[in-house]
Amino acid sequence: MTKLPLLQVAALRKSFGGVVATDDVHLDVNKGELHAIIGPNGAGKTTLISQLSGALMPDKGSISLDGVDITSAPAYKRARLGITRSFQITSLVMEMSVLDNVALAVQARKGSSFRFIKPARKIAEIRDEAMTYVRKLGLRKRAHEPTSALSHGEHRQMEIAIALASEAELMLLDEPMAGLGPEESRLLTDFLLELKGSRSILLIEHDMDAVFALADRISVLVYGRIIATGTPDEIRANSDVRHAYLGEE
Amino acid sequence: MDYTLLIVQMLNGLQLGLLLFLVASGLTLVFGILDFVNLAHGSIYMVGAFICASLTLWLGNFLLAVVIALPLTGAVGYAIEVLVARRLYDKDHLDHVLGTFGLILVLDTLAHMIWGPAGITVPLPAWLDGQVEIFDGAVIPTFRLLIIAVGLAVAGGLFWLVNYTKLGMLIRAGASNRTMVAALGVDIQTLFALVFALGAMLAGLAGMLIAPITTASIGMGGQIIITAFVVIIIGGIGSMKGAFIAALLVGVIDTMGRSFLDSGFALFMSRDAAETAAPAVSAMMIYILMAAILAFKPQGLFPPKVR
Amino acid sequence: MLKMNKTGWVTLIGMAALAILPPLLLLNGQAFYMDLATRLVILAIAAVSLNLILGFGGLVSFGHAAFIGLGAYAVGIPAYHSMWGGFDLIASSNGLLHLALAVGVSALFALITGAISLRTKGVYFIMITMAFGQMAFFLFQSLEAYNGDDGLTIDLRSELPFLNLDEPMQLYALSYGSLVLVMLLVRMIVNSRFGVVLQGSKGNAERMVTLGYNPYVYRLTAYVISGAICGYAGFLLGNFTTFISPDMMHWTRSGELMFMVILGGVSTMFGPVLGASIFILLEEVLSSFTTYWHLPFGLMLIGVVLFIRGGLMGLFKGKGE
Amino acid sequence: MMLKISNLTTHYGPSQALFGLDLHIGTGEVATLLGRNGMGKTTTINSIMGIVPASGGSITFDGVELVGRASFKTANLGLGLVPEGRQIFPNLTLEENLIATASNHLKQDNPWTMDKVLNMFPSLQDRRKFMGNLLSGGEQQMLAIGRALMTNPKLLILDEATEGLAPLVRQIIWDALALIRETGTSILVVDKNLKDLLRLADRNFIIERGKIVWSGTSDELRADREALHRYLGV
Amino acid sequence: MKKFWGAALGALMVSGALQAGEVKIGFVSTLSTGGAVIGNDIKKAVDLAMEHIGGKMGDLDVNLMYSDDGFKPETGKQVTDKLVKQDGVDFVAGYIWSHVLLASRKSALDNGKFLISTNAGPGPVAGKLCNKNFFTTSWQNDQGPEAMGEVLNQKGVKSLYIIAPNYAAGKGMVAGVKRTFKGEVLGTDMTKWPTQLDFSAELAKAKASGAEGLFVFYPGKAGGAFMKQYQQSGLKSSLPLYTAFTIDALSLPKFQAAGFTDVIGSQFTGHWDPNLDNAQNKRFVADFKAKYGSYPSPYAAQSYDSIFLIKSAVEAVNGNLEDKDGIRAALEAVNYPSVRGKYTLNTNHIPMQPWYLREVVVGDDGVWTTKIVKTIHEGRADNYAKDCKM
Repeated sequence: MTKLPLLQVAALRKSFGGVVATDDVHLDVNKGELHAIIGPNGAGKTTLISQLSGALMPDKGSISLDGVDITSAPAYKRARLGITRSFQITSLVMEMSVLDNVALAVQARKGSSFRFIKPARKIAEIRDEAMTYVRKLGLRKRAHEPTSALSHGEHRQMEIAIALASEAELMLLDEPMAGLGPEESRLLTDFLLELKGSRSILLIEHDMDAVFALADRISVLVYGRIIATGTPDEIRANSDVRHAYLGEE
Repeated sequence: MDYTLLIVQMLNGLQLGLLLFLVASGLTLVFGILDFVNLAHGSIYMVGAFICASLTLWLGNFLLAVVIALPLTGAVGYAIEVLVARRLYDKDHLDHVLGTFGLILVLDTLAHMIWGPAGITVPLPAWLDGQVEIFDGAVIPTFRLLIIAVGLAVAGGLFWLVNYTKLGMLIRAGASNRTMVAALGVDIQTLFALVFALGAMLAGLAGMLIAPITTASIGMGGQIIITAFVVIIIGGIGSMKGAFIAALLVGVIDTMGRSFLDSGFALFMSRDAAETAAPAVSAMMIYILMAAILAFKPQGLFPPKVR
Repeated sequence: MLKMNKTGWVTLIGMAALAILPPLLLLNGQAFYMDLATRLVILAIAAVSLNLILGFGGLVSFGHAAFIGLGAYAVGIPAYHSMWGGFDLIASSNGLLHLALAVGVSALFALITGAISLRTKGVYFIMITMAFGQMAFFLFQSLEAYNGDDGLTIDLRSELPFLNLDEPMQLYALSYGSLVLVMLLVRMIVNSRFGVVLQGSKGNAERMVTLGYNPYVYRLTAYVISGAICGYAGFLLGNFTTFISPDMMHWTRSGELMFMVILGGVSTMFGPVLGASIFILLEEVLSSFTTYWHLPFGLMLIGVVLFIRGGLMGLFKGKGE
Repeated sequence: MMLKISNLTTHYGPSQALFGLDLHIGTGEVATLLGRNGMGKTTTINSIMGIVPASGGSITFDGVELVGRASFKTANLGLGLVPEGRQIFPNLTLEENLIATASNHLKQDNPWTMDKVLNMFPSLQDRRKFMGNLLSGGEQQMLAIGRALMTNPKLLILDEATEGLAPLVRQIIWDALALIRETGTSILVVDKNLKDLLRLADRNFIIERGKIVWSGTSDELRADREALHRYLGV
Repeated sequence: MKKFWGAALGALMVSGALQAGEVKIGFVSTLSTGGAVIGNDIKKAVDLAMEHIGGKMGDLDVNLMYSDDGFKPETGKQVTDKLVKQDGVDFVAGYIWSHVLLASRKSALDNGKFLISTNAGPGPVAGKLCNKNFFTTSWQNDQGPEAMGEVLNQKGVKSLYIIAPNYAAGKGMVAGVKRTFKGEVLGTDMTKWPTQLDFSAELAKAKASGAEGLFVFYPGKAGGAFMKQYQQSGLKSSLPLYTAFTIDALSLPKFQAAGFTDVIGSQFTGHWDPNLDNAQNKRFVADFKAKYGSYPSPYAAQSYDSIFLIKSAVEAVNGNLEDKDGIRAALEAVNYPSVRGKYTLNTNHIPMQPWYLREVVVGDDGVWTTKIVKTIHEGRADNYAKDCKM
């Protein structure tokens, strides 16, 4: 595994009114690394992801991707530069079919979408590729159903399929296991394990089993600050973490 | 510059602005807490004017008529809430616009059927029908001063209601998080209906106050509603303070445009051309203002903190 | 035999009826019904154009009537000058010039107002588009040169190659043909790569952004296309009525266009046409019964909003469509 | 039994979240609802409060059926909610947050007042005029508890009572809950800090995929290593 | 929808059949919106006229069809189209508003129908756009204010301020008074029509201008609103008011109900008055009052006249409605009993008739009405006749 940092975050700060959501966050994700962020609800994890993806602009600090400063780039530009995110609360185009949703991600990197003539659903190049991702996540049978008809678990799978289809270098996954049953969680964990190494992933997750099984490194976010970063074993052993997060005295 | 005229026109602008505020405050209240776009708000303004006008002719006393017409208009608002508006809250803004567009047609036609097309001229008691000389040469009708006074009083009253009463707190709380308000034991549906009725009363009051000046007439609602929307959009939807400031801004700008634009234009074009161009530009002025403000502040001057 | 679903059949039958019945009526000496059908078809074009952004883009434009007015004045002003002199630059009865002006000016107006309006969202967008519509309304209302709000009566129609618009049948043929073409055009756009991005942005703009699309430019493009088509409808309307007034741009007209789209069914191909048809016919039938026809009309509007989800086309939709 | 839930089912649209849940709390008792994220804890609470309509089963409170009852009517029977994420009214001051929804529908003796609440949480004293959104997480949580107490409930329901709070603040909350218990108010609490919870609780319920899979006293739970590991990952 | 067309087709076949022995008159007026104040008064007068002629013109039955223009030019044009194309009327009459008339005239005239305006008289239809089949029973818009300009000159008014609505008739009225008034016009305000009803800014400007007189034109309900505000602003002594078509039998009852005594004594110009002494007028006013309980307005009088004018033409050709030239000649002859007495038509079909100065008085029955103060002139051509090439 190479140790080149793909994403570098320095001194990131964001506050809402008087509440500081992220405070002086330093973080990096190496190429091919799976970096997990854990922390209690309200610690600022989603706010952090939103700042990385460009949905929120930080008050202070800097973000760079592959050495390019993207601190103030709009979200769609970051996506084109190679960052994609999945959402904690499922965020899909509910009116469209499963395949359409994934195809949109494929289409996004296949040249301009200012094409008005040819029906999008008849472009084999896009549809076939989208279908491979749909299949990969086990949604082959539901490919042509409207997204709104799918279950919560299937929606989570779609989120992953879309993240994959965008072929982004860096995937920001915000609680992909949320609301999944143990069986589904394990399937997803296995899938991510398989994926490991080929993509850089920043993972936010509550499911500790999954986190400790998957992560190369873990950062612990509490009260908007990163209190520790290290390998799973280091984190397990860290008394600060146990004290602040796992609730032990 | 004729300062007497300037001051008189400022007062006229203030009066128009405060009247707009009465209509806009109800609108922004209803939108702020119910997230409901009510195009028919102007029709309630008209209904208030008609009820008050009829009562004035019947009772022979304008002030008494206003006192009775206010709760009646509130009741009309309550009925509209229960019969139509309540069923629309869950739908999107597009449906609100269309549904209340239909409501305008219904209310205006009903008013036409009940009161006829002629409109009603509303007589004022003698002491309100005169003029007041504010200072040398600056004379304005007593009744317009009364409108200014009532407008300021209502603005103050609303400020007090929203900021210092329990109802006001509930209104603000409801605007930010209805579910939680209900979960803490407040009958949100009744609260909504009350707010709607209050909004109706405010619009009705505006109608009652304008009727002695312009007569109560069908179609008067359609004219004010768009201006009122411009006001709350400029002010930031849901913001009472924004509605107040924007209403005064629109009132003053509109009046000033009608007053001085022609002489202003006459400085660089012929008198005739100026007199032709001025009405055009003054009619568009508030829309230009609104577009300009939204271009820089897409949420209006005072966007509400929540939502 | 072509395999078609229910909505397909409704579309086919509806469009066939519009193709056959009005000419039949004209041949029977019922010129008025031909007029009615012409107005209907032209407004249907405007409704289809609105549906492109409202139905497929989720952009509730409350100022769309302005484009109709702009298109109509693009016919009226050159025609006026070619009749009464003055302003030689555009004085012309050349229909192709009128057409280019109608589409060009509408597109430009859409580009400028859209660029500002699309910065806002939700009810702000509804209201700012309405404000721009009202601005156009007041502008033309005060253009003394073109009779202000009295409107402009033009004594000639656009001169087009191969067509004589003074002939009701030919004008109808042009309008009907245009409607068919516009419907096909909108269908093509909606199904294209551009179209799926537009629809995706309606469904979930946040998601589209994370995929690397900038919804703003797609929406603006759609807004311009829609405005241009609507301006074209105005071009036809100006030629049809030969009377052009700022009233065509009043906010209530924009409301009526919206109603047509919703009544017929948003994001369907035939919905806006069906909505326009019902609207025009209802207006005609109700107003012939009573001066107070706005009362039942208003009640019906409320009823549609409350009870008919997805418009009338929704009634024909089978499961899974 | 003060609160009795039997065979409760709840759906979000087509997907089911609760699958026949049973739970009960006696007068004056403190009960916990434990389980991993996404198992249905918040859904259970929202179903009790009528925020999410239950699709089947029964919830009774002092014998009154709550299923199908409007949210505010349920609250007025004496259920006080401290919701997940606190949901303080951001545009109201701390004081206003307390006053706005205050009530005493059950005419309880010795009702909660603003002073009492502020005495219990002294750190709120000098924040009285602060807007809700300017308060820290801990202050918001204390305020949320105070706000619920001001409705003078017989049963206080806390969803994630101490989530994301610093240990010191947590302790204040636990102390306050103990104090509230003293007044005879029943409590249903959801939290992840097992140690503190178990000290407080009379009865514990573990939820797994929309069903109660384990229930018992704190001592029983402490002893049941397997349940702890299997359901709570501890 | 198919069903509708089918049904419509069937119905049309029946109604389309020629019905002999009938003269069809389409009457376009404003029956909805605030403009219906005038429209309803007109309808009353026309109904009364129909009663007076017993529903017959010569041997022919009269089939009178009212249409509502909704106070909008576009709607006016649409209903005119319908009357002409579907209902196949022989005469189109009515039209209160100049802009509605301008929008609609082509629909009627292009189809060879006779068009008789009973109120609107914008400049173009008297000049550039005059037509052999266009007639009016009223006047050309500018004529009332032209007469008022002369009154002002006679009174020695040296300076004037003008406020009028910004539409065709308003502009005509302003042009009219400016044409004959010899003093200085210190300012002109054109207000939004028909939406603006609050004139505070304009009144303040008028007062500040220091003019000796104020001329306004506000027909219908706007007139009432204006008068009310003029009174409230207390300008009566310092800035006397001169009006055209602002005070009439429609607004007076409202003023009386509201106890607005300031209006008594106001002067304005007109070509007709309920007190005019001729048999036709006496019958019209008496029956109108008896039937509807109010004085008729000038709008009513002109419209009442239109039915008798058409009747005279239909009888002149012995009911042969195909004889267009005969009908036209008869219309040009103005051979009918008008409530205003005898008058003639100019070459552009605009009446040449006396204009009077009128004043608001309390009638013998206690009802507020008007009387004639003096005759301003005995009949003149309008300003646009020279542009008319027929």
